[in-house]
Amino acid sequence: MRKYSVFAIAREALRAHKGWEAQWTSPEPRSSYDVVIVGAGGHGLGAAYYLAKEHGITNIAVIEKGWLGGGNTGRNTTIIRSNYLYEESMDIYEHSLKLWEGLSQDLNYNVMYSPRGVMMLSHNIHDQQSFKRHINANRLYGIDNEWLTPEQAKAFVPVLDISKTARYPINGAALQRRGGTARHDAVAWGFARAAADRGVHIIQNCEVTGIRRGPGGEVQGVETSKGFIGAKKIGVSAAGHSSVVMEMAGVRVPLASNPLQALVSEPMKPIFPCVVMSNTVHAYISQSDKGELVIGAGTDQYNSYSQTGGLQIITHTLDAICELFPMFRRVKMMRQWGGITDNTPDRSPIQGVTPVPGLFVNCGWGTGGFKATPGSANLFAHLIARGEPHKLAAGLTLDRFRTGRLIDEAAAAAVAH
Amino acid sequence: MLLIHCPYCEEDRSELEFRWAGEAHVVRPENIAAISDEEFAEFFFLRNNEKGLTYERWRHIHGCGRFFNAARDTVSDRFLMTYKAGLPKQPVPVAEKFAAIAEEKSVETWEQTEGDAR
Amino acid sequence: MSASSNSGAFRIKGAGRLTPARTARFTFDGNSYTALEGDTVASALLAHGVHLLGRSFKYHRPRGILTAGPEEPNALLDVSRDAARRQPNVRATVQEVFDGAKIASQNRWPSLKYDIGAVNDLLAPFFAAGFYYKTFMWPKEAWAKIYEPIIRRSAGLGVSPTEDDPDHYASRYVHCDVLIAGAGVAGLTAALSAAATGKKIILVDEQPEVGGALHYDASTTIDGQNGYDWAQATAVKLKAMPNVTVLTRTTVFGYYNHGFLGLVERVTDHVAKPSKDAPRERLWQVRTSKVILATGSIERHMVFANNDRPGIMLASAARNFLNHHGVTVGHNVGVYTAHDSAYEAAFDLKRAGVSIATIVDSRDKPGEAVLAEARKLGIDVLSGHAVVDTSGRLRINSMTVARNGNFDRRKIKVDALIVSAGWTPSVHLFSQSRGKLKFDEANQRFVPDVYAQNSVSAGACNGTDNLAELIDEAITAGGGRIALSGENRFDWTGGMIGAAEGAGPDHAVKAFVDFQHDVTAKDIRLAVREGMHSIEHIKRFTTNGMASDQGKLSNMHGLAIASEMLGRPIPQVGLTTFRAPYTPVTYGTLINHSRGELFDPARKTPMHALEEAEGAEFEDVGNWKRAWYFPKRGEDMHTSVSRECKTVRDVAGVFDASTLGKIEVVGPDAAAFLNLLYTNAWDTLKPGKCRYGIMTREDGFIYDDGVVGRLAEDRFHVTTTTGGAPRVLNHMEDYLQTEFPHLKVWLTSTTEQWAVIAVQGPQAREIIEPFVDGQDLSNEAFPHMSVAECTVMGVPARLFRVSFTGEVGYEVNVPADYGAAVWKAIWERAQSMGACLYGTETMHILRAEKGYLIVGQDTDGTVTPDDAGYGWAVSKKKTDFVGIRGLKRPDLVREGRKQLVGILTKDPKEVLEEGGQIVADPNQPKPMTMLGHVTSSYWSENLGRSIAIALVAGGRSRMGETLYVPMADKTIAVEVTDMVFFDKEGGRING
Amino acid sequence: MAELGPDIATRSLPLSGVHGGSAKVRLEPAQPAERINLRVRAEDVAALSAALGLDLPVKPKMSSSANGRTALWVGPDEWLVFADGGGSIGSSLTQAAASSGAVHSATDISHRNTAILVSGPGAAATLNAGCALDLSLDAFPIGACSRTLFGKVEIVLLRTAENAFRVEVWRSFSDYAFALLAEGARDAAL
Ligand SMILES: Cc1cc2nc3c(=O)[nH]c(=O)nc-3n(C[C@H](O)[C@H](O)[C@H](O)COP(=O)(O)OP(=O)(O)OC[C@H]3O[C@@H](n4cnc5c(N)ncnc54)[C@H](O)[C@@H]3O)c2cc1C
Ligand SMILES: NC(=O)c1ccc[n+]([C@@H]2O[C@H](COP(=O)([O-])OP(=O)(O)OC[C@H]3O[C@@H](n4cnc5c(N)ncnc54)[C@H](O)[C@@H]3O)[C@@H](O)[C@H]2O)c1
Ligand SMILES: Cc1cc2nc3c(=O)[nH]c(=O)nc-3n(C[C@H](O)[C@H](O)[C@H](O)COP(=O)(O)O)c2cc1C
Ligand SMILES: [Zn+2]
Repeated sequence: MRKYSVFAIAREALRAHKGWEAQWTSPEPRSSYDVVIVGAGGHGLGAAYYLAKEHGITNIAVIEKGWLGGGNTGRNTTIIRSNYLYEESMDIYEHSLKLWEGLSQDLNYNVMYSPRGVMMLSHNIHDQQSFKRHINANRLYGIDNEWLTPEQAKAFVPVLDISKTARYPINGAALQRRGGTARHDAVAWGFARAAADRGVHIIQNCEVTGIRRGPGGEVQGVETSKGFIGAKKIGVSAAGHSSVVMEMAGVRVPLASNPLQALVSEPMKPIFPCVVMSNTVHAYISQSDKGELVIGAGTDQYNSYSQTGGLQIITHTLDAICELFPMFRRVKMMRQWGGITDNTPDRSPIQGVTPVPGLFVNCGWGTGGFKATPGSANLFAHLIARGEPHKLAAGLTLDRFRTGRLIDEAAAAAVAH
Repeated sequence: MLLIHCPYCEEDRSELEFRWAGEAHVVRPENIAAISDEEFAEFFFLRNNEKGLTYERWRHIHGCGRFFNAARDTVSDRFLMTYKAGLPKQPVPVAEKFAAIAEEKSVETWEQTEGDAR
Repeated sequence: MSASSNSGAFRIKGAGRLTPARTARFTFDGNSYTALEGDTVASALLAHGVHLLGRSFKYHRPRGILTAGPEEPNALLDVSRDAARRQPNVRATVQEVFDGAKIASQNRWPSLKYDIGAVNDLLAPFFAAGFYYKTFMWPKEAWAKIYEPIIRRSAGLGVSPTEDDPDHYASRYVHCDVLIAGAGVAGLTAALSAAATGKKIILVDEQPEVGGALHYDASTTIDGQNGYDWAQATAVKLKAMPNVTVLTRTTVFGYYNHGFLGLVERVTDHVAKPSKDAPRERLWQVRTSKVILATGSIERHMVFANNDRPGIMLASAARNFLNHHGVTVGHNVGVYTAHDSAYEAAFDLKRAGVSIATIVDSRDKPGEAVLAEARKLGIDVLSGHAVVDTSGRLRINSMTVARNGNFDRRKIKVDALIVSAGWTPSVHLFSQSRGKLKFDEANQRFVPDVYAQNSVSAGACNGTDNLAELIDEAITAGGGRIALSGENRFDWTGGMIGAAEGAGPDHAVKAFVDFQHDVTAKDIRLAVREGMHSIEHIKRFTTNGMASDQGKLSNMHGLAIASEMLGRPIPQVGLTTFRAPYTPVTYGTLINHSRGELFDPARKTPMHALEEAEGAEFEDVGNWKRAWYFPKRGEDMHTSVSRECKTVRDVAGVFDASTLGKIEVVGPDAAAFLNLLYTNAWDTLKPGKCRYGIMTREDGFIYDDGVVGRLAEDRFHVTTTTGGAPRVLNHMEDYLQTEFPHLKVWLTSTTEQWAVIAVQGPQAREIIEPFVDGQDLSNEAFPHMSVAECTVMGVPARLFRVSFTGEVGYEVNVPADYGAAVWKAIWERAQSMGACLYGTETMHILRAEKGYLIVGQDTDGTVTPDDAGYGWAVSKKKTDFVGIRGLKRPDLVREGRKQLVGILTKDPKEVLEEGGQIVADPNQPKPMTMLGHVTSSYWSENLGRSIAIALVAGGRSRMGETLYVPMADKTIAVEVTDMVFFDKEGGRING
Repeated sequence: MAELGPDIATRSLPLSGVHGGSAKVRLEPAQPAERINLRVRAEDVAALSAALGLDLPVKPKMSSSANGRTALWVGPDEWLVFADGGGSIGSSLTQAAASSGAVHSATDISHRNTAILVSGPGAAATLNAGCALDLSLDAFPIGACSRTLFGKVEIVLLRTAENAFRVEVWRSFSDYAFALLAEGARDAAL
């Protein structure tokens, strides 16, 4: 595939950009593949890419019921960070963050990973205790995360209100400077293009409706809206619908699908330099390179597969945003939307083998799996290729719900995003 | 914001007054102390998470305070009925069921099935 | 034509509905202008011949006014009353002029006329859609350090407000039977019809007055009257009906689940001097049984080369400015259309004395009636022609015309060009309600098909063109029986979507599809070439439809161009999803009252004011404000807390414990119920006694804790943590109602019934004794862990002998209204005896000295009772309690779990950081293996050294071991110890 | 002990001294009242009614009053009962309930709650600033009551007249409730 570069653009500029080739193709499915991945989100496409790149498996189809990147990959607030608490989490998110740092070059696609810093606001002593627990754990693990005084926080984000009279005054903040954002669509497209370039078939508008199993219970392929497609191995990476797809193979996974909403403001000149999150008042916000404030709202309380949710969730979030940044009261919401996240009981993902031979699962990333995209995809590829988890993902198994060895980041009072 | 019929208040009320309380008809084993780890995991963690007709519990927490059950379509978010706690799983009225199925199809635009605006 | 008044040279005498005498003054980019009341900023500026209003996002192209409504993509301005009341990105076509308005253009530097950013226009060949994905990757660090900052600098249109918004916003919940969105002919008719049924109706329109298309459409007669006049008369009639509410300047911005809609009413933005009490905007949250959608349709522009110059606008907009505001958009106006409606604009202009350069119609066969009329009025019509280019730097001065398929071009001088590609039904709200559209092939438009909620569409939004049909449809929608007739002079035909002649597939010209984001036809084609075959990909790759107008004009054109490129019919390409809001809504409105003290209730105890008077500093615990410490003059936190700690142990201290959750558990099965909900046993507890209880969830992890007092056989007074109170009650209710409904027991929250004054310390008994009646306080009669109902200062009280400090302690519970008085009296006496007031910080330290745990600080959701050293509180005898099985799971009974232990720094002066991580070998490489973390850490004045509690893997088997807490700047050696640091024998509590 | 001041503690009310409203709405704290949260099973309702001297309403959203006492249906086995003039000490309501002899729970919440009276032609609109209930006279007639949400706090609402409501609210939420009512009242007067 033609390399993207400023020279290529210059050349194309001279001929009205008529020479660009398709970033990915839309092939007819073959009758069978070595690996079928269900779900063309960042995780699924990435897994296909790394299978091809690092494990030499290229006879792969990524099957997507809608359009690639149209799931949560295309509707998230793009916060990237790795300053989680538990070792299992630090392992995978830091692995991911390291991949983010070179992803544009690796894919030859500018995914606009922008390490502008992710700042989490502390409003009370409990927050402070929890953040310092994270900061110390991160430091001993080799992950950057630092404590800021309110004044330091304000210096970093000048629009922050640090007055003592605020309803929940800010008593400090944790800052991960390497944290930041990336361009969500570019991540899906970049992986799609690089995977397609290595021979991966991306089959869109094709819904997986069943998983066919052989006499020994092993997978044989998937039933789809375009017919049966054989597969030696199947990797399920169908965020939001993971339990629905897994059920097709008779595997129950502990998941709840909930709408999670987000919204953007009208575009404005840059005023907001990084990502700010507050757990106590429930808000997170950044400003995109186009100028909109990108704001993550909460999860609706009920299970749902509709990518929409209640207005009260939005207003609740905006309450908090305007309390932290009172000047934004006159800013306007331009669009709101929702995505379906699948959440595990301990809010940590599940990636591992399943009781069904040949069936692998990557799910439960809930409200926070965008940041994990390259890392999760990379380790999922390893899992599928080798049939056993990479050591960095070894703790994410399904079995933990039987043994009770949960990875409960939420219980440790962190936010998930 | 949903509109929910409370079977105790006998009235439709705003979702604001309610708290969702998980899947309905998950029975706490009588002999809970004696069940296996697998059975416990099943009881405590595994839920159906249906796409389509689901049975779930709600609490009218800022109203009459009662827990009750509901049948809802998780694709359209439409309630098919609600009924009091303690009653066994109720069959969905037939007419409602058809409406739900018809709706499930028409609502698919929200599931980004492209090129399907009819 | 001559300047008719100082309200603008382009104001036409006798035209329009505004009153010449009622003027208002405003400034635009520093120049002062006079407007008429009822002008929008757009009409007022046009009246003065000002067309250049802004610069586009990417190429900084000069832009003017394209529309006369909320769909405006170009004319976005900064409007302010004063420095704090400044609003960016205001649509000039919606904002009404008010006297004193200060208005400025955006996205230009140094000035609107000379904008440096316009070089981007020249560099446009490099800036094709999505170019940034292909470059800026080398060197690796440069993206974040160089490229992105440059890109960001050019982001955005308006400038964000920088001051706190002084305006306020209101909110109203309302219910009705029928909500009607839109008050054009269809909405008004539906309202008349629905109102006749006696139902409760709300009719909403976003414009200042009702009438919709009748604002411009001067050739419609209804009920024998001029349409606009009929509309106003109808509004008056509707408003007089008790069952009807008419809301104007109100936008239905969202149609959500189950008949719930969000409306925003603009209350004062058009008023020169708003009353202080009036909100700027009001949010209406409507729950309705039925919705009638009568939102009309939106005219589309034509897509051709350089179709974006100031002076080019929609035909209906020009007609609106003329017929409603009395303003002409030019003196020599060209028309480019594919639809009959633009002819009517030309006719009206012509009749008003404006010269019409020519009507260029891309169709070979325009509607016959309009052609005939054009001929009659002496207007040239070039059918089968196209406008293939325009010129004029800051304003159009000519259009280039060519016959379709022909290369001969002809320049025609114009000072304005009005365009129409036809009409797009406004199906936004219908789609938001999750309705499904179908494609009307004949008219090339999407119209409502399958409804997902109880709603119905009527009028132009339903694709109904014929007025008589429209009225019938609206009457039916309303459900009433009324008679009404109406007539349009012309029946419109025509329309096209996609790129027009000259901007077709082989042309590299800039033919704008989406103005605000500078998306051109060729950008869309490029996207398809690059493999973006889904309309959703095309949208995101080109950003078509993603600007603040959300594609109201551009979506259909974009779709058609994509469809042509893909060789797939339009319905198979599909539309992108319409989402709320219909037009942007301020956060201020969405949150309305939820700001400042109404953002989140700050809960205060009955003694709060007295504590404040004593100099208390407060901390937030959940919603509560709790006294944190009580510094005396000159004391910092450390000295204050050290003093408090010592005083409590030496004399006594008084502490406000009111925020602790309290639940009254009453009924014959109360003990049986608590047996199931707590890990310990309750039937053995005698009335008059208390016990510390631990609550787990089914999973066996500690959920909450607290002291439970048994007041009578069938009555328990349960306490919970401050933050845990609501969820514990919910958890209990859940089990009571759904798992154990056979139990005769009831729960009532009494947290706020009681003010709780804790008095702790060696002198505690002496302090409270004189106030207490009806209970002997001696150790024998009222030992540690007793509870009694008695009177305190003459009021009924519940007295607990409990201690969270390890000292003799009492918790005096009095009915909350008496809390302040009793507190005051006790404190006066305590103070005279040398006691102190203490806050939560001292409470935390004193309990840590005794090794008492705080749920939520020393435990998180992963700690079992045994981990916490409270294995004794888990009954071995009970056959059931919530958590009994979860506790036995493999990982919960495994060796080496993290356990709570005490840790002491080798250097007694060193105070550990809470959250510090503990390792066995501080010299190991990263990532280190961590054994646990410090959960609580304090300076203990009583012990003269620091103390800490930590969760440590295998902690209880490590007694005496040296471990390390590596910090950023040093490594601190610690020793694992018992958790009780003070009064290990525990004698003081019984003193 | 004379130096301790009065033997009997004086009472301070949560909203003492506040007042507010607008041209169309009057807001005032209600007099202190005695209140219980009453819980009884259906079979014992009659006994409690007799003991309290008023018919406990058994239909949702209904209230009843007699002998200076008012009972609000809050849930199928739950009533909020209040009696005016609860300034005195001791709970006549719990005692009366106890005299029924039936199994029940009567818990004193006289001080947990406080009440705000909202009256005037804009009363319903004032409440609808933060309350999602349909307060039209059809849906919420005189005597109707319900536990519900007002902004971010829970209240029990009772309509005492066409243009008058009683808002029962937990004391620590009463400042919030009053302030939000004041905002609503200001808007309702426009
Ligand atoms: C509003 C919102 C905000 C968020 N904010 C953040 C954030 O700031 N930071 C962060 O790290 N994470 C965030 N997340 C979470 C993050 O978006 C997800 O965890 C992540 O994108 C999941 O990626 P994925 O590739 O696994 O899933 P997806 O991108 O959802 O891909 C799954 C794909 O599977 C397809 N699929 C499903 N069923 C089938 C089937 N039967 N057949 C074929 N295909 C199927 C779907 O159509 C979908 O395209 C947010 C999520 C949302 C909704
Ligand atoms: N001459 C012809 O052949 C012909 C053909 C088609 C239409 N028309 C004319 O077009 C008109 C169609 O009437 P109609 O009533 O269907 O449409 P309309 O455009 O007259 O009215 C729609 C109204 O809805 C309002 N609106 C739209 N979205 C809204 C929202 N979200 N919130 C609040 N208000 C909103 C608009 O402000 C407008 O006033 C008629 O006057 C008809 O004569 C004429
Ligand atoms: C980070 C981010 C930024 C976005 N910015 C915009 C924007 O500027 N304009 C816009 O219309 N939508 C924006 N969107 C929202 C998308 O238009 C769309 O709503 C979202 O991808 C969900 O898809 P759907 O609404 O088609 O279901 C943004 C989405 C994300 C995730
Ligand atoms: Zn109810």
